[in-house]
Amino acid sequence: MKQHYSIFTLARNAVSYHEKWTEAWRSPDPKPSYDVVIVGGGGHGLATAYYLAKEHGITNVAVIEKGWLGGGNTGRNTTIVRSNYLWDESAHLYEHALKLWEGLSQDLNYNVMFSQRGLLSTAHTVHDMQALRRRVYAIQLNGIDSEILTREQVAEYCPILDCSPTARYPVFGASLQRRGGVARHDAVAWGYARGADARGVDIIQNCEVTGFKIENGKITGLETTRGSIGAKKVGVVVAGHCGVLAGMAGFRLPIESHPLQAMVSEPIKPVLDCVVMSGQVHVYVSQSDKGELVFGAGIDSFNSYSQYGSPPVVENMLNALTELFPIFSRLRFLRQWGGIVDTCPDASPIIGKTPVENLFFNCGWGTGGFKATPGSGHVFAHTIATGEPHKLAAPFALERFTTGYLIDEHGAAGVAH
Amino acid sequence: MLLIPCPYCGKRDEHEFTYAREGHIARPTNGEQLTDAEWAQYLFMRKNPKGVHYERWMHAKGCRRYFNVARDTVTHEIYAVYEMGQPAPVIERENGR
Amino acid sequence: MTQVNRLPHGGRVDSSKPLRFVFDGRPYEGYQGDTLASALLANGVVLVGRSFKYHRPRGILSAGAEEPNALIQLGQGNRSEPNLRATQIELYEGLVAESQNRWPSLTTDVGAVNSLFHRIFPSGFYYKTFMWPKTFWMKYEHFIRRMAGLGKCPTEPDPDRYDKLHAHADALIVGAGPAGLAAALAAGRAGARVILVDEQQEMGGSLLSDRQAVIDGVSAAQWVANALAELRAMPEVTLLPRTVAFGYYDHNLVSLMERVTDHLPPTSPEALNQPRQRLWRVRAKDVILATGAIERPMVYIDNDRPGCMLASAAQTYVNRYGAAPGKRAVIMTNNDTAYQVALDLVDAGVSVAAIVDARENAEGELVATARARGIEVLGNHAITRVGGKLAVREVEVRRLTGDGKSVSSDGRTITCDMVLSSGGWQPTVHLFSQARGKLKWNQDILAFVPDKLLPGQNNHSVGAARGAFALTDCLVDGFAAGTAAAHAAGHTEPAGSTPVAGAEPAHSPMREMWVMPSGKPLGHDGKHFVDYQNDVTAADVALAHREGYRSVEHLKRYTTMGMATDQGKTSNINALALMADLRGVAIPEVGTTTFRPPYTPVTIGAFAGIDKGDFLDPIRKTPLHSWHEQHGAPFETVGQWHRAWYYPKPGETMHDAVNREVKAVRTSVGIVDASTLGKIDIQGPDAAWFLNMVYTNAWSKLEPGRCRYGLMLGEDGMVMDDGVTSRIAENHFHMTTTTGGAARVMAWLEDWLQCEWTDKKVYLTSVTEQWAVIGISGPMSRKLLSEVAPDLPLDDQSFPHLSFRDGVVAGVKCRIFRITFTGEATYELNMAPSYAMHVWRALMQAGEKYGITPYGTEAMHVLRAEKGFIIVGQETDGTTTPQDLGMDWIVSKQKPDFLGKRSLQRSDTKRPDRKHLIGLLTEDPNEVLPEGAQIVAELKDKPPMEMIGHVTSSYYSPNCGRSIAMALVKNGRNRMGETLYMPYDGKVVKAKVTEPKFYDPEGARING
Amino acid sequence: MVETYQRRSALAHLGLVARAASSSTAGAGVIMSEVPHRTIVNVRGTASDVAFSSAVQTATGLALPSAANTVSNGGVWQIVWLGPNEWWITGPDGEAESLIEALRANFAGQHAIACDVSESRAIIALKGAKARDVLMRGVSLDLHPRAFRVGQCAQTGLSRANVLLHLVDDTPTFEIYVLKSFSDYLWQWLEKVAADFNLAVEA
Ligand SMILES: Cc1cc2nc3c(=O)[nH]c(=O)nc-3n(C[C@H](O)[C@H](O)[C@H](O)COP(=O)(O)OP(=O)(O)OC[C@H]3O[C@@H](n4cnc5c(N)ncnc54)[C@H](O)[C@@H]3O)c2cc1C
Ligand SMILES: NC(=O)c1ccc[n+]([C@@H]2O[C@H](COP(=O)([O-])OP(=O)(O)OC[C@H]3O[C@@H](n4cnc5c(N)ncnc54)[C@H](O)[C@@H]3O)[C@@H](O)[C@H]2O)c1
Ligand SMILES: Cc1cc2nc3c(=O)[nH]c(=O)nc-3n(C[C@H](O)[C@H](O)[C@H](O)COP(=O)(O)O)c2cc1C
Ligand SMILES: [Zn+2]
Repeated sequence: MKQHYSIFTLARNAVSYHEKWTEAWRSPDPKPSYDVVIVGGGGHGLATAYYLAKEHGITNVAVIEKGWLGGGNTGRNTTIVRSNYLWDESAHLYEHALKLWEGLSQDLNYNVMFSQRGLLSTAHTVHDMQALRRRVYAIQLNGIDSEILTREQVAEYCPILDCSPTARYPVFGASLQRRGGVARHDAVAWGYARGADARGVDIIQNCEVTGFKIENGKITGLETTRGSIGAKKVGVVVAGHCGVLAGMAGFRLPIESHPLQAMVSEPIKPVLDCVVMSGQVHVYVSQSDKGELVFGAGIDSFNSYSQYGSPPVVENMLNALTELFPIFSRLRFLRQWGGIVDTCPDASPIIGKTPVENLFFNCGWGTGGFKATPGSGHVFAHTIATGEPHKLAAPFALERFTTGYLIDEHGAAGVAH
Repeated sequence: MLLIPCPYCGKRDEHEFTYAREGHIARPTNGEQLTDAEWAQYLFMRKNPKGVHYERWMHAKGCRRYFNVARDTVTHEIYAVYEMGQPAPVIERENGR
Repeated sequence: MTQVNRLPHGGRVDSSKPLRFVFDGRPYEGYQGDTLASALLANGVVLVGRSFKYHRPRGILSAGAEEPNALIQLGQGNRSEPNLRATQIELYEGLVAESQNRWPSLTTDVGAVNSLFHRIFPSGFYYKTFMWPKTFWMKYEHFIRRMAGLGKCPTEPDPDRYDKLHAHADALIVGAGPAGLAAALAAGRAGARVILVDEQQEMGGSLLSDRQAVIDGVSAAQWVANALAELRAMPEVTLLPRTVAFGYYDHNLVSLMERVTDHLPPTSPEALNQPRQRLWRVRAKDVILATGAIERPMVYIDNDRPGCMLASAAQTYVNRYGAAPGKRAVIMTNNDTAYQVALDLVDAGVSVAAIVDARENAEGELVATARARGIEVLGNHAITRVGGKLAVREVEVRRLTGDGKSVSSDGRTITCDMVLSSGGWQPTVHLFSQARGKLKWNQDILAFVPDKLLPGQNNHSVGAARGAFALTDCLVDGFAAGTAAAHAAGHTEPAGSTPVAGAEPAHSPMREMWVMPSGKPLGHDGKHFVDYQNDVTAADVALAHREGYRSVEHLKRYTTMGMATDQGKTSNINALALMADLRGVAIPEVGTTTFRPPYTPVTIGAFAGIDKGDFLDPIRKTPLHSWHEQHGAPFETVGQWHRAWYYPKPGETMHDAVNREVKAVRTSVGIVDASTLGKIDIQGPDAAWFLNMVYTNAWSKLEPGRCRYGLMLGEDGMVMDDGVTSRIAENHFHMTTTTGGAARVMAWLEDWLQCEWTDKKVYLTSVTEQWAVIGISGPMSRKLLSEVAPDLPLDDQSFPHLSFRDGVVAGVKCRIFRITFTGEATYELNMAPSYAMHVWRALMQAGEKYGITPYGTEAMHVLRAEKGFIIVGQETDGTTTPQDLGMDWIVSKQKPDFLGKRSLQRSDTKRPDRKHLIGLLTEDPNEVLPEGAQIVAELKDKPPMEMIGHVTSSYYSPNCGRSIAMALVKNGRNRMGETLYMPYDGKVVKAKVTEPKFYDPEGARING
Repeated sequence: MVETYQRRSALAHLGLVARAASSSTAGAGVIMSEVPHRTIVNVRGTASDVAFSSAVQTATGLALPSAANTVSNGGVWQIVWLGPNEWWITGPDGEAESLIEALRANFAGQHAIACDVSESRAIIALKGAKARDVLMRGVSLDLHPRAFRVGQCAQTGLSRANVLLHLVDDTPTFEIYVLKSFSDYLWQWLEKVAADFNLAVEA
């Protein structure tokens, strides 16, 4: 049984100089075979394993991670969580996730520091404002919280934002989702890992999947850098690398991998209490609990698996940042980095079956999948366990690229986030 | 920031170019005879390789010509640039990089 | 108190130039050439800050960029800046600085209670608590947030300006120590273009703190002066002191940040006349990394007490700044370099109580010299206690056991006011690693050194940066690299010979020792700090290991080690070595965390440079822009264009003005600036074939002189753009596109021609700006035109709708298109932009008697909506097919192929019940729906409700005398007459579905 | 009737003539002016096709520039290299129509075109000892005199506008061709940068 985390156990362990804590998850060697193998130890993969065990009682499960847990996009995103998406399909899926976020720390007994501090999305042209209204009205009719703020209300809500009407792109107004916010990204991976491990899931790090064993169109196992592993079902959740894994399985995806960059400032005392996103003046920013400002840039145009992007993308973003927040000009940035995002033509994810039987993919979250982590894992676990898509996942099947039923969220995803 | 050798203008900074996606995808001339799934292959499905990528760029701020580039998607090393219509060169890479 | 610790001689500061400054409200004096840190030390100030988490009192650890402790809020008001390192702040007259993260004062800091509870705040404690009650996190968080953070953000916009530029070099040399200077001399003499940068105020690197070295027969200081003088005289060499190379990106692009005026009083005229900082983006053929090495502190108990310092830093303060960091030092080391420090201190009159050497047999040339100078050397010893809270008072030392894991039970106390430590040197491989070079472990120097370059990058690490610590090696390395870089760039003038260093003492081997045992288990009593700034201790590393956070990346993120503003320059190696030890693996197996830009934090404002306000994004202006401006028009942003939105008369609201403009067009004549429309000249024998492929309708039969409306689809079948295209001649067309789509369409067309249809003979030229466009529209437009273009026959036979003619209007050659976006008789006059103002004025003058009315984009939108004409991007959103828009008529059934055709046949795109464009008439004719309002068929008393579409366009139509709207609605064409509901902003509006044509549905008005 | 006939250059609204009158070029590091009207004809064809190149030569008296990024000139015309099958022929104002006519006649039977773009560009001349310092702030090309020589041209980005740069002489004088809609922005931007280098305006 796992040690329980609480202020009491902390105090108790303090007496023994914290020498009695045990590992949050084991590091077992891979077994010869599993009922389900999840490829990819990011938030989505770990959540999938967690819900497989918790909701479906499937515990003979391994999560195979080529590096360290949470080292993919889960560990490098700007942690914005919200559910204000335009189309019904997305709104339902992301709202499902948001509801899970709201109880996640307690469910996992791991504080993921989910902070519902409010998310402001600014509009800077007449056209922007129309698009924003369309989205807010749709979200509201889906029963999800969202409001429209006028310029004056924006200025009041976030006083350090430059709302002067003479700006090059003046703020016309904004949408606000009060339940939106940020979470501590690493804790999400670790919390799920600990929870899954406690339910018997084997978490295997430093193990790269190098191939699939497919017989008669059906998956039977995988090749890894630590040997072959048998599997009745395989769920692949590798974000930017999904194209590589699809290639191993003999098919292609409508996905390209691009670098997406983010950065942090030096830590300062609190100045920004909400999350701000602007599509026109391209930037999104929040302040973490440690005090650094976290800001995100856009994707680089070219395909890359490098986690390194181009400086102009960052330069433009910093330029935009000082425009929206003139008081940030003298602050300094501390670190910049990149992630590899899996972008889909309609800016929506792909969840479900593949041409190979019992091989499932969950990918295409691109620039915005962190917020979906619990929901994605939850519906994907259902999909794998039952072999049929969860009803919230059904519209996101790979199929849609054949029929043309795309779920175009470029508007909602206007800025990477 | 990449330094891309435009086959016409010479080496220029990446910001002068527009990335124009995977290269060598011919448009089917018999679209009507293809199934929806086959058509989707052309429309959406991409190689997205880790390693050498044969891709197109357009020198947007320069000569406005499209051309092909063979580039490593991990190191960003550019192996070759070649004009539209030329076949993709085979890139030999050291130690399986 | 005046400079109690200022040494009587030595140092490079200018004692003839005293400078006054204020720290935490108290006045002090330092000298020109001081840093804030050296000046504080000279004044005997050792307590300068509080740590992040435990609020431990902290002093100055280093003398450079690696400083983790001495973080300062510099300056005041809108020029205030948080988190600057005192070790990098150059002193200037009137400088005002404050310590951070303490309240109410540095000596009595309430936050230090954290220190009392430190036992329940180990690494990662917040993941384990603050979860109950569930709703309380936001309250806990509020508290946690206040506690966190360091300095303060200014509350006013930045008054300073910044500069940025691009530069090119044959060799960019980073670091102006012996290696960098030698490289610059070699490359510069050979004739290469060289940029030499150093982040310090003075060039010379470690030589500035070196009193022993001799190069080319002169003292190090003299050699530096000579080298700089020679370099300054070379026209192709650029010297950039105060400039940090902070980022190394793909294909040898290096970013530099130059501090132009930070060393000057901020409001002095000299500072105000220049940009504050300058961002350089350098594309270098070769980059020579001569970035030196950073000393590691030793991890001993309570090694963070003010007075604990890096050995080399003390040497720098004494030798370079003439400031003693204290009166009596104990030195702790595992290598020889600290011995030279001891000798220099003693030379300067600072006493060295003992050298505590972890090595079992500390022997060799330097050890012998130290002993000979009367310095006590305690071999095989460790520091096991540091006495004093706000400043070091004494230390206890004990003998190490054979394995180095524990100490003898008895100790000895030594009185001292500083503890100087040296745990060895880590080459400054940051830029090499940022360039994605691979490191390897060198067991001799216990450090990572550069190994393999990433292909596509070209750089050379020289001197201490590659682990070559002997001065001779630095000079040889640098000179060779400089020569090679110059040669590679084709510069081969003779460069003389390599500078020669005098004899140097040989160094004895180091002892590998990552944590100093104190006799008690780690963390039980006292703290062994690894990462000073983020308060990470050796016990925290052990906890991370115990809990399974064993990858170096997990270690980093769980403990926050290396994530502070210093990015772990002094701590990372110690931490990962500790982890290696715990895991029982070799250090390289643990590896380093990823080195990322920037090397040291850089100012955000400098990235904007001057590109602020209107320079953020160009505003594209039409040739008539100034007229619109003079006539009071607000502008609508369309892409980068500013288009006149409406022309309010005094006292008019927007609504009034737009109504007036709309009515004028229907009753008389309006005039509009349509210059922003995209225009493409298409020529070649395959031009008609090409149009057949890119538009949905047929073009072969269009006669020269005629125009036709076309719809362009993406390959996915979705509407992408529209516009009117005219046939100028058999093989010559003039295409127009939407304003916003112009660039996209041009690239799209070029893409197909250049990449796919390479055998087709068609050339495209963008002529958007070759032609200014003035539209005159309304029943009087023909009459008006006939007056200004008397020679042009305008009757419907000679000049029918959907045709164009060349003619002279108001003396200006024009091409006139008879096409309409308002439903009224309309002439679009195209002319050279330089004549546009003339023609516009002529039309205004001639039209005065008809009440000619300039109208803006808003009226234009209303007018076209009255007619049910679509706007791409408003009625469409990338998911709309021609059929959805009810524009089946424009999709050719005969053409074998066109872009997008096949996609229209997919099962979802050909569904009959997709969203259709329909009209909506609200029940209350005065109710104007908001664009974007969502539509439901079955109203519920609260959400969720099923939405069946949304309002795409909505206006008050003065001509219909009511509001009108268009909408995309599921199965809309089969809902004519149905009542639908728009719930928004707390109300529900009812509207009836109609055809999306509200005015003159038969199109009778086209001929005026 | 209509007020007097008036032609306006792209930057006429900035009142440069008046400003020039009140500014002195003596000791200026940078001198900026507008080159108001110039004929620019876009020509496309196959460089290697002798029929094409001689068609251009007959009309202009000039050979197509053989090297990329160069300008050939002599007499009234200059030919500016834009790309592998694209050039601008530039010359005195008002000659576009006749030139195009001549070219079209010579092009008969070939796939080659000429298209007037004279009116689409504004031209800003930037000269003086500090001209390169100004341009470096917006151009990522290497403008060092050894790398970018007199007679060279390049299409590139200058800050946020696309331009064609032509180094006309070693004063140095750069001619900057820019779409008219961006000319107001570009002029202001250059002026702002040049303020640090002692700017003068010339008519
Ligand atoms: C800079 C940046 C900012 C972002 N900001 C936001 C934001 O604000 N809000 C938001 O909602 N989303 C954001 N995102 C997107 C979000 O981070 C991702 O969508 C999400 O984290 C994806 O999670 P994942 O678990 O699917 O992928 P990952 O966390 O990337 O996990 C995939 C894992 O698969 C592993 N893997 C790959 N190949 C193999 C193999 N062959 N064998 C074994 N394992 C393999 C990888 O090592 C990796 O650990 C951002 C992304 C980036 C890069
Ligand atoms: N163990 C030893 O004996 C030992 C260890 C270290 C150094 N040294 C001595 O130090 C000297 C090393 O010479 P060197 O030339 O290699 O290094 P150096 O330390 O003399 O010079 C390096 C310079 O690079 C600058 N720098 C570092 N990173 C920078 C960046 N990103 N941007 C701008 N500037 C940057 C520093 O400010 C410094 O001035 C030799 O004299 C050597 O003997 C000896
Ligand atoms: C939300 C967030 C906050 C971060 N805060 C810090 C920080 O305070 N200090 C720091 O050094 N890095 C910070 N990072 C960046 C990480 O150090 C690291 O760069 C990032 O996770 C990508 O990993 P990599 O650089 O190892 O490739 C942060 C990252 C994220 C996603
Ligand atoms: Zn080019």
